[in-house]
This record gives sequence, C-alpha cells and structure tokens, in this order.
Amino acid sequence: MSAHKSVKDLPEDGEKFDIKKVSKLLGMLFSVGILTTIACAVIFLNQEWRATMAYSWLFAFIFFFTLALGGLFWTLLHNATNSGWGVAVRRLMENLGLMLPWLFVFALPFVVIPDVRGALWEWMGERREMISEAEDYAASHLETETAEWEEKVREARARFSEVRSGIESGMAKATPGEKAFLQEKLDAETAAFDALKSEDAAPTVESIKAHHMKESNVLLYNKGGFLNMGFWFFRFIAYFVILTLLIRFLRGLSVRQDADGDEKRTMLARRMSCGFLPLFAVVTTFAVIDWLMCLDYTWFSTMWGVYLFAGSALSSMAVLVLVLTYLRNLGYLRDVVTEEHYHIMGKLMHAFVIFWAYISFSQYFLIWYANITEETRFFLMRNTGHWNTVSILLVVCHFFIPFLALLQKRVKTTPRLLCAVSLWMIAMHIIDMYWIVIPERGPSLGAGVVVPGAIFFDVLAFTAVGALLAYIFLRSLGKDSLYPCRDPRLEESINLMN
Amino acid sequence: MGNFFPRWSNLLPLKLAFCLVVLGLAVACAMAYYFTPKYTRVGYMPSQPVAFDHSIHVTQLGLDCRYCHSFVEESPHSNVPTTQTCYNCHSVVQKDNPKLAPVHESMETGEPIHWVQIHQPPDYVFFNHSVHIARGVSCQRCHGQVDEMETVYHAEPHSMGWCLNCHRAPEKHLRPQREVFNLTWKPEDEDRETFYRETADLAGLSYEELLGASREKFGFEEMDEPMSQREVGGVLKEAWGVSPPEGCAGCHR
Amino acid sequence: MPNGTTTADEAMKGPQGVAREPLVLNNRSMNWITERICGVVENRQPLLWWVLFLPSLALAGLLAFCLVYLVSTGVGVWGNNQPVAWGWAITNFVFWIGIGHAGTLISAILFLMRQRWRTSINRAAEAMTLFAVMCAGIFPVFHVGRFWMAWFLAPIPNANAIWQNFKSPLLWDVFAVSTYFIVSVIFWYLGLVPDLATIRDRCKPGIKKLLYGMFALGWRGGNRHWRHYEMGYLLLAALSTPLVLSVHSVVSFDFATSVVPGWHTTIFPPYFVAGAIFGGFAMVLTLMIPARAIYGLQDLITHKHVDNMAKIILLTGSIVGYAYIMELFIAWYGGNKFESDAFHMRILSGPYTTYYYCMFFCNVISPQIFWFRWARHNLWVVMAVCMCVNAGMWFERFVIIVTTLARDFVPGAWGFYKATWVEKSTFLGTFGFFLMCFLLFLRFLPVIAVGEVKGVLPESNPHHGDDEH
Amino acid sequence: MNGTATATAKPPFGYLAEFESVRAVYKAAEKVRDAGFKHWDVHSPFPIHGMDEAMGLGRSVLSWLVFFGGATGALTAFILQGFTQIALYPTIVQGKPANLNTIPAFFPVIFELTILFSAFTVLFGIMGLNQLPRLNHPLFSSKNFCRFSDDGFFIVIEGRDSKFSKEKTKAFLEEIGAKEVELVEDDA
Amino acid sequence: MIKYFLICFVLAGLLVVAAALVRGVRTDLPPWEIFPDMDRQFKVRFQQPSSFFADGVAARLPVAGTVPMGYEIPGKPAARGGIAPGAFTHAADYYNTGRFGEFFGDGMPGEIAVGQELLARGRARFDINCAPCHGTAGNGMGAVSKYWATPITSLHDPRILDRAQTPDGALFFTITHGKGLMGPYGGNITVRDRWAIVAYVRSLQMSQSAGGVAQAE
Repeated sequence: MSAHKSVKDLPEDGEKFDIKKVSKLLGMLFSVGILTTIACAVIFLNQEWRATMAYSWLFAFIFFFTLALGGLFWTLLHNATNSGWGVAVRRLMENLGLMLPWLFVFALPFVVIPDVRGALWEWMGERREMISEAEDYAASHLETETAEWEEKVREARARFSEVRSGIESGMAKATPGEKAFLQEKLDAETAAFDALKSEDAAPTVESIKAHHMKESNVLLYNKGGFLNMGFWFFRFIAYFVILTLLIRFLRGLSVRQDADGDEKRTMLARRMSCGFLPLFAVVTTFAVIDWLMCLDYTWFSTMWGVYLFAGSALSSMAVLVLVLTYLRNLGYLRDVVTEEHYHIMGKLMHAFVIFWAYISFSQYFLIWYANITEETRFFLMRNTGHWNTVSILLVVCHFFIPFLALLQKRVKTTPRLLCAVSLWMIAMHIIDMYWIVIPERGPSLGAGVVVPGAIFFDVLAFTAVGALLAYIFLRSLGKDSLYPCRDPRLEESINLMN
Repeated sequence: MGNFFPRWSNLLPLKLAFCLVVLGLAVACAMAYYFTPKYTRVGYMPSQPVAFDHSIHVTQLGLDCRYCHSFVEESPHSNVPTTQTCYNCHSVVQKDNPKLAPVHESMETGEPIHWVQIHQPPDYVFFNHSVHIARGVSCQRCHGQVDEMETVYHAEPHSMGWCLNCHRAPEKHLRPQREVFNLTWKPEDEDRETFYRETADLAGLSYEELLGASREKFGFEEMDEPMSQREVGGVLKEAWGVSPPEGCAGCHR
Repeated sequence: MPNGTTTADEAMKGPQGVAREPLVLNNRSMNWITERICGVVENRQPLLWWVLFLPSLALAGLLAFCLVYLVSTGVGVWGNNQPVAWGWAITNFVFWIGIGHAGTLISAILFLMRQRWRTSINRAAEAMTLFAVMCAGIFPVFHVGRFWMAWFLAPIPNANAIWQNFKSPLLWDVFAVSTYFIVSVIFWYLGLVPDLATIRDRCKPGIKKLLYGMFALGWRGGNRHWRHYEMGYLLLAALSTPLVLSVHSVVSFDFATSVVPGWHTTIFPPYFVAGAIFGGFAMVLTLMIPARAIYGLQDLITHKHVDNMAKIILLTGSIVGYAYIMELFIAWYGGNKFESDAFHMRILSGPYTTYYYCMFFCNVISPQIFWFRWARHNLWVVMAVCMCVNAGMWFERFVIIVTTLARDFVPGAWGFYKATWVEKSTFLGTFGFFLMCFLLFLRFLPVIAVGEVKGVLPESNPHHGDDEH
Repeated sequence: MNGTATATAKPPFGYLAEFESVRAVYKAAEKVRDAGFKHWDVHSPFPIHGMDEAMGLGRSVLSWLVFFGGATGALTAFILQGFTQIALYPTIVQGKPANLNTIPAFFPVIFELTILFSAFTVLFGIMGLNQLPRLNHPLFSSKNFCRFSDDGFFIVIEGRDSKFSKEKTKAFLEEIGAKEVELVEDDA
Repeated sequence: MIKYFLICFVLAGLLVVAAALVRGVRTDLPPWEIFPDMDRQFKVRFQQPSSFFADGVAARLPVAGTVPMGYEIPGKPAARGGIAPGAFTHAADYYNTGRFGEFFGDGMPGEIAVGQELLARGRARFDINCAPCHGTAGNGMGAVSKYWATPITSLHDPRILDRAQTPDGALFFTITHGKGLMGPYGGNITVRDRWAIVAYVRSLQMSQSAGGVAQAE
C-alpha cells in the first residue's frame, strides 16, 4: 500500500515531452513518411495502378482514422461520465483524437482524385452512367413516348365514351340503387380517364429518365437520396469539420485549464461531452457507412457503425497503453500513472475485446442464420479462398487469445505484458481493417479474389500514413503538458485504487 | 449467552446435501427405469374374453398369421378376426369347450367379441402394417415370439425411440419378404444363392453384380457360409432402397 | 475527499463544482445504517405497505385465476391465432425479461466499473430482476399450451429418442433465461449472506433467528472469508455482465434469425439489450422512489442515485433511438421491398401505427427531458418519464411482434390481432404478482445492502485520515 | 463471562479483541501479521480494502476454480450439442447442416452453460473454501462478537496458534490498540 | 443421521421395487400412459366401438342403395389389392358372385388375367386359408382334419373335378359363402384372391390327375 500522494508533490506545470529526446526517431519517421508518401503519389499518378492503390490508401487511412476516432471517443466518454481515474492519461487521449484534423489531409486523395473514389465506391461511376444513359434515352425517346402516350389517350377516349354512353343508357331504366352504383362507376372511370389525359401524365424528359433509371438499376435509383455526389461531398467535409470541432474544443478546454486551473472548464467539458456523444455516434456511423459499407452499395447491415466503433475504441485503447508505456520508459508520467491505471486500461481493453466479439458475432451470426441473398455476399466474399483463413484467424486471434490473456490480473497490471497484448490487438485491428477493405478490391477491379502484388501497395500506403501520423502525433505530444496538471480530479487519479 | 444453533447443526447441511444427492440420484434412476414404455407397456397381458392360445394355433396347427389377420398385408391396420373366422373351425372343433362359449354367443347375437387391444399406439401415431410387411419387417420384430405365446402379451416397448431405432438402422431388422410371417426365421438359415437371386430380381439388378458387391462389402468367401443379419438386412436395404422416414411427419400427420 | 456533512437539502441543489458528492448523506454512522435498514424488516410495516399489498395480492389472485382458466379451457381463450400467434404473451415475456435486466446490470456492470453508488440500489434491483424473470417465465410456459410438457425443453434422454433442436433460438431462450434466473438468484443470495447475518445477530432467539441464521450460513465476517467472498462476488459480476447481454441478445435472436421483414436486422442484439436496460432502470426507479419515501431512506438512496439512473435512462433511450433510426435508414437504404413495406406499415399505413408513435414518443422523446438537471432532480418528472418508458418498452415489443406478424409477405395471409380480456387480465395479474413479491421482499429482507453501504463510507477506507497526520 | 478459566483440559478458542475503527484494525492487523501469528482473522461488517495485504494473505484460488468450472461448462455444452445434433439426432433444420459447420448455432448454449457452471462454482467454491455453512461457532457465544455485523471490528487470535499464550497474547492485543479483549471458550 | 437415512433409503427403495416390480412382468394392468395428452382421441378407430353412433359400431356400412363417392381409388386398381368396384354394393356380376343369374358360370371372369402370377397368388392364399383343412395337396388331410367330425372334402373328389357338377363359379361361391360344415371365407379373402384360389385349385387338380405337370389353364 503506497501512501497517499498529493498534487503538491508534482511539478506545477506538469511534464512536457521534450521532443529533442526523440529527435532521431522523429527524423526517421519524417523521412520515411515523406519518401513513402512520394512513392504513393507516384503510384497514384500512374493510371494503371491508381485503382489498386486506392484500396491500399483507404485501408491505411481507415485504420488510422479509427485510432484517432477512438481517441476522441475516450475523451468524450471520460468527460461525460465525470470519471476520475483517467485524468492522468486524458491528455494522451486528447492528443490521439487531435489526429482527426490531420487525417483530413490524408483523406484528400478521395476528394481530389475522381478515379480514386470511383474505383472504391462503384456507385459513383454506375450512378453517373445510369444518369447519362437515362438522359440519352429520354432525349431520344421523348417523341416516341409522347406518341405512345397520345395513342393511349386516344384509345382510352374511345373506350371511355363507349363506357359512358353504355352507363348513361343503363341509367335510364335503372332503379335508384342501381343508379347510385352506376354513378359511382362512371365517376371512377371519369377520374381515371382525366388522370391519363392530364398534362401531368404526359411523358417528359424527367419522367422518362426516372422511369428508365428505375428500370436499369432500381437499387441505385432508390438510394439516390443518399448516394449522390453532392451529398457525399457535403458529408465528407461535414464529418471532418464536426470531428475537428469536437476534439479541438475539448482539448482546448483542457489545455487552457493547465494554465488557469479553472474548475468550470471541467464542468463545461463534461456538459458539452454529453451533448457531443450523440453527434459522435451519428458521425461515426455514417462515416463508416460512407467509406466502408458503400464499398459495395448493395450490401447493408444495421450493425455496421457499432462494429467499427467497437474495433476503434479497442485499438485506440491499445495505442494509449503503448504510448503511455513509451513515455514512461522515457521517464515521463512516472509519478502520475501507476499500475492501477494500467489495470483499468487493461480492463477496458478486455471489455472491448468482448464487446467487439459480441458485435461481430451477432452480425455474422444473424446474416449466416437468416441466409438472405442480399446480405450474405459480404461474408461469402470473405469466406472465399484465403480470406476464409483470415476470417477464422480474426475469430481466434481477435477474440479468444486476447480474451484469455486479459482474463488474468497479472497481465493487466504488468505494463510489459499489457503492451504485448496491445501490440497484438493493434496487429489484429490492422488485419480486421484489411479484411474489411481489401477483399472488395479484386472483384471490383475484375481481378479475381486477390490482386497479385497489391500487398506492396498496402504496405507502402500504411507506412506512409503511419509514419507521418506518428511524426505529427509525437510532435503534438510535446506542445503541452503530458497530463492535465491542474485538473481538479488529478489527485483522485494519481491515488487511484482498484 | 451461548450459540443459538447447537453444535450438531454444523454437519447437518453436509449430511442433508449428501442425502439429497443420494435421493436425487435414486429418483433419477427410478425414473429412468420405470418411466419408460419398457416398464409401462412391456408385459401387458390382459385376459381376453376367449383364452385364445397362439402357440396351439400357430406352432401346433401351423396356421399362417394371415388366416386370421387376413388384411395385414393390404391395410394399415392388422385386423382382429371376426367371430366367423373362429367359427370356420370351431363350429365343429372343440364345439362344446366352455372356453369357446363367448364365440358361440357372439355368433348367435351378432355382437362382436370384445377382444382387448394390447398393442395400442397413441392416436396421433399413424402406423401402417402393410408398408412394413411389404419391406420385410417381420411380425415378430414388433410383437415378439407370438407363435410361442399361450396368452399374448406386449413383448416390445413400442416407444417412439424404439421405432426410431429401426428407422435409423433398418438393416438390423429386415428379412426377405417371403419370411415375414415365418416367426422362427433366422438369417443363418437363409440360402445365400436363393437370397441373392430373389433380391436381384426384386431390385432389378444383375445377380452377379449384386453378389460381387456384397462379397466385397460383407467379406464372405464361400457361398455356404451362414448369412448374418448384417448381410441380409444390408443387402435388402440397398436393393430395395429402404429409407424409412426419420422426420416427424413420417408417423405424425 | 469531501467531508460527510452534506444534507439532503444541499444535495438537492446538486454538486457544487467538481467536488464528489458523498454516497451517504448527513454523515451517518455505521450503526445508524444498520438500524435504519434492518428497521424496515424489524418494525411494523407502515399502513401504505398494506394498502399496496392487498390489491397486489388480489391481482396475483387474478393471475392465478386466468392461468387456471387458460389451462382448463385451452389456449384459445387468448386472442392468438394465425397469423399473429405471438400476441401479448410474447410481448409480455420480452417486456418482463427486459425489466429483469436492470437488477443484475446495476449489480454487475456497475460493480465492475467500480461505480460505488450501486450499493444503495443493487439489492432491490436484483430482487426486482428475479420477480420480473418469474413473471416473464409465465408467458412462454403457458403459451406452449401444455406446460407440464415443458420438460421436453430439457435435454433429458427419453423414450422418444429425439433431442431438442439446438439450432433453434427458442431453445437458446430456454437456456439463456433459466441460466439468467439461476445466476441472478446466486448473485442476489450471495450478496444477501452478510446482511442476513446482520439481521440474525439482531434477532432474539426464535423462529426468525432460526430462519435468518440458516440462510446466513453462519457468516462471521472474517477477512479470510471476505477474501474468497469478494473474489467470488467479483467473478459473479464479471460473469453476469456478459450474461445480461447474452440473455436479451438471445431473446432478440428469436426474431432476428428469422427472415421476416421487420425482424431480421443485425442491430437487434445490442438494440434489445439497450432497450432492456432502459426499461429495467425505469422500473427500478418506479419502485425505489416510492420505497425510499415510505421507509425514509433518503440519506442512502440520494438524489445522486436518481440523477445517475436518469442519465442512464437518457443514454440507453438514445441508443434505442439510434437503433430505431438505423432500422428506418437501412430499411430504406437496403432497397428490400418487403423490409421497407414492413416499416411503411408500422408507421404510415398499418393498423397499429398508433402503437409506433406511442413507442417513439415514450422511448425516444420523453427521456430527452433528462438533459436538464432540474428534470432529473424533480422526482415527479422522473416518475412520469419512468412511467412513460415502462409503457414505451411494452409498446416497442408490441410493435415488433404484432405489427410484423400481422403483415408479412403475402397480403392474403394478413390478419388483425386483438387481445382478449384473459390476456389483459393475465398481464395485469403479473403486475400484481410482481408487486406482491417485491413488497414481501421489502418486508422480509434488507432492501439495501447493509454491509456494502458501510463499505463506501469515507471512514471505511483504512487510510481515511492518513493525510491529516 | 470474561475469560474465567474452566476446569476442562480444552484450550480456549482464542482471544477476541475489539478495535475502534477500520483504520485501527488495519494497523493492528499489520502488526499481528508481523508478529508471526498463523491462526488469526479480522472480522468486520464489510470487506476492508487492502486487508488481504495487511494480513499477508495471497490471492484467492477461487478464480482458478471458476475458470475450470467454466471450461467444464463450455465442454459440456459442446459435447451435449455436438453429440445430440450430429451423432444421435442429426436433423437438418433451418437449412443448417447436421455437422460441425453449424457450430455458430451452438455458441449461445455453450456460452450460457459456461456461465451457469462458473456461477455454481463460485457459489460452492465460496462455501467450500470458507467451510460454510457453519451455524455453530465458538465466536457466536461471545456477546460482543455479534457486533461484527453492525459496526464492530475484531481481531481473533486462535488458541491453536503455536504462538498463542494466554497472557502474552492478551497483552499483545492490548498493546496494538484493542479497545477490549475477551477470551472466548470453545464451548461444546 | 446418515446411517438412519441410508437404512430408510434402502427400505424405501425395496418397497418401491416390491410395489412396482421390475420391467417386463406379465400383468393385467393396462399400460400406464404417463403423459396421456391426446393419446386417446375422440375419433373413429379400426375395429373399435364408438359411442358416437347409436348402435355403438364405429365401422359404418354405406347407406343402403348408395355408391361411395370416389370409390375407385386412382392409382390403386382392384388388381393390386384394392377392393373391386361394385364389391361394396354387392354387384351381381359374374366376377363378384360366380353366377350368371340363377346359374353358376364356368371359366375365369374377364377381369382376371390368368397367368403364372395369378397361380402363385392363388397358391399363397390357398396355403393360408384352405390348407389348414384341405391340406396343401388339397386332399382333405390338413392339420385340422384330425379334429374334424367328418372327413374333409378332398378337392380331387370327382364331384369337384367334374366341371359340369362343380363349375368355377360354384367353387368361387363355395369359398365366398361356405358349404356344409365349411364356413364362408368371403369376408377374409378378396374377390380377386378367391378367383386366384379357384385357378390354383384347378391347377392342383390337374397336377394330380395329369401326373404332376402343372399347367396354366
């Protein structure tokens, strides 16, 4: 039992990460990052490789995006639940979340290179084709369709006048009851005829177009309200704007508190975080729907957002553990963070290992069980060929092994062991993201199950994004104190007992 | 102030637990033993209005089952003979035997003899005698050695599991169709050549092929080796394509 | 650590700044806690107890009557028929099972998360769980018609040589619900043991001491015992947490594994779980707010508790809302005609649209008022929202079950379902039974975990006061 | 009541010492531990955080028992389902094959039985490791002791401890801050 | 305590076994149906009385003068064991009665295709139904003959061999309605089988008289 620690024993302005200490590493990261980025850019410039590279880039991007998203989530959760334990590590969460604005830079290829997004999200190309085809069709068929319609109206007119005269003649000798019935019939016929001959029913370019689109690709036509370029661009920008605002606001409060120690900032962060959580949920869900689920626009799962969220929270916690240990090895945070923190972080990882398994099992299970054609294709693709091995690997290595490892208290409280599990978890998350993105590539590009050699692109893209982000992350660590040094809960946190 | 609970109460829970476990095990055993048709049905031997002795009529006189149960091959139900069937002989034979009084009485009044039904499947079971007989399930498989019974009793449990045992592995019970009513048939008595010739005919196969395939499968060398039930049943099952229903709708409709 | 002098009035105003609120107000001593909680059991019951108990007894009698009537006459007295074979019966089952989730959840998840405010409410919530699961069990058991054949659900070798279909969600239900009940009983009982010892030690020799003593197992509070006990309790909590999730997930599988439009959605498991927690917490509050007033437990079940639970209701209500929206979005986005029509008929054109709007209002809109602190601190508002949620969760199950079954693929097979008086009385009766059990629990067992509450007092920390030296 | 010597040869059960507060009993426990007693215990109305270390007790073995209990449950469920669905009664329902490929459908029951068996192991493990139920115990004959379930904090040093001595132990207990020390007889 | 429990337990066990006995004991007690739900339904069952009808008979005859609807079962012609059309209504044709009006007919009716198959069938039915008295050889020395009061008619009796005295129709009629001490077998043997027996009897007679060569027709 250690004695009670007081904030007074800690340095007043917290600990600042001295990036000079790691300048070698930083330099390496930077040069590797730049070199690989240039290589990626070259590949992107090559017309032939662009589509293949698009998937690699998306995979790399989405992996780091989920990590940063997790950082934001933990910050939000920490503030919203009024939690005390995590104050000591909260700044790390904030810094991780702060990568979100940077990720927009890495997302630029999707926005600026039409071929890249076209290769990834086929609905864009198909939709364009569908529309232009429908336009052509409408332009060329307007006359014939109008003629057809006029012919139809003529026929209907003839038939209508026949029916009307028949009814009117019947009316003469009908009983009152029959009269009412005949009148009703006549009204209905008149209404139907009026509707047919009205100007609204006349075929226009728009109506022919809509009809033709519906005929040629009903799914894409129906989804047009969501899957169209204008809205897509809007969402794309909105996600990053919202996420950036959220994290910058929260981190701003936290950093400013370092200076003035104002308790009100804690209260404000807490209140705002509660409100931000629903926003976060919506953005996360639709971001992954847009970027991952829409890799195949015919497929859908209501669980999708939750599934990605689970993996994101889990792997970002693993990253936090690794960064924390790294910093402690460099001599920082020694007085602030104890094994108790590791224990809690280990427990949270454990919880999310289970949660991830729960969500992914439910999703797989329900689709497998009901066996409905339009839903199974996602898993069919991932159970074909070697992807099946990856799927089984995920079950065993993303759930069973870390689950059993984290069951033991020793693993959760020993930084070295917990780091091993964290590394493992991150590796698994990489495979998970790879498993989500890459299987779509072969079939989409018409290159079979696997595009040969494309794995080099994947590695390259991953290195490029990873190295540059790591560089930015490490640098951002150095900007402010490594823990919120004037947070009113800091004392509670450093005296944490499980 | 002493202990509220006496000292012996310390061991009481353990003892009680032991007793409960023993009791529970005993109840489980008793239920497993008693709560099954092997206990509840087997051995049911009601006294019939007429003490009809199957052993005399079948073994001693050599009557065929179908003399009385005339339509068992054609009907789902194996009929109990009418009084007239009894009377065919007993109008003369053993005429004055008091045991036969109900027969005479029935003959005079036209009121049927109220034979007590022994084998009585539940009403939601639709058992069909004719199909079983047509595919070589002998009377004896379900009704026991009736030819040796002085008074008929329930010899087999007739539980659903017992039915399914055969439906899942019919080869253990099939025999050539001509021997269905021969209650003393044994597979060892079967002549291999006749058997294979008949079976090949029935199935529309070539005798040599059938024999060759079976020789490989059942591993007999000489034609005069005694046949086993495994061989007889296995060949028949294949040749006739016997695949009894195992789903619910097979017997419950 | 704040000092322990906060009074109820101060607590009403809510926390000032970031200071932690004490879990027990007015600086109560351990002895006071023992006296107050055990007093509920030992003293005469207030008049209100009887006022509530007698009607609930009568309603429980109604339940018994309805069940006897049902069995003696046949399941036809319920309004179930094709196509809606799962009417109120299964709606009520899912409703009660959902209610039954809060107890173990409060106990287990909050325990794992070291949320120490759980101590004041976990006992009652766990008891509620058990009674709710009992109520839930009634419906499927009687829905099968011949309940005495329920043993067919257990994998016992039998003379029929057939086995249960382990691929059926209905069988998983059997395992999940019975496991949940058993584990909840164990969890509840294990938590009760030290408190039973407390009452035992306060009893005069006699029949009461005999009974409490027997169930207290001779508990002596030795640390060598606490060591295993605490570990066991932690493990049970760790086991119960996924169990709670699994139970309602399995219940959701009953629907989601099918191919029926409106039922087959991958988000069903977490959505059902969130809904269950949502409804369960509402029910806990519905019971605990009156109970704390009747027995004067305001210092133990403080505004902080109500506030926290209101927040959880807000959170889970929002998750449920998220699921509703996702369902709608995917029904539209997925492009499956049957799926989108199912929702069209739930919301716009079917015979049960009112139910959908009731559900949406009660479950998604009404809890949003908890964004405001004044609402969380006004017990009348809290009660009103909880009532809304209780009703809303019932509507949700009704909407899922009945609207879907009444309108499936083939319009020729569409039907309309209306509950009979027997179904309605049975449902009403389960409320009586539930309340009766709960009142008996209040009467005979400590409603708050005595030992655990003492454990969260500041002076229970062995280092309490260390820093002053 | 208080520790009058009896004529029986039976040794006393031990000393029951009451302490003022959690803090006092915690500090005292550390001292008793350091004094090298083996058969002694701390009795309190609730588990005191950190007392295991203060008493020098290790981690409970219960978690291992429960792990194996759970594993038994999982295995039981797997065998039960595999055996009945694949070997004994292979029926194809819901288009799911009657072989091991249908294992996802077995997970719910495997999970439930794992939990069920673990929970039973917890219950019976606690009862077994603590040797409960034990309704009769020498401590219950002490009038003071019944306050352990209210607000009393006690240290009991048992007579069977090799370091126990009637006089020295009493003195020792008083020295480490006991409010009241009582000799409990083994009354049987 | 455990000792007493075990003693009581063994005694109780013995008591149970003594009262309930072991499996398979012959007993008069009807089978115990543990869960009798729907085991015995209120419906007409084979050869069982029914309280639903005034006369207590469940098996109903068709109302006089009616022809059961759909009596001719498609896919199951009379030749394959179904009951021939008309049998129910006591048709008066040769096939069903063996008579043309007042007189017995001779020869097989047109409905019967005579052949090896028919003879085999006839032989099987003969061995089941006739051989007990008449003997497998048809010589009247069947197993029952030992107990019979008077000698049993040999089928090789000239009276029967003579087609003028005993035409096929008469044989058929005798099987159906009995003769003298012989009981009627119409209820036990289907019409077609009766003709098969007649055919077999004729071939049996032929085999005896023509030196053991059985010929068809």
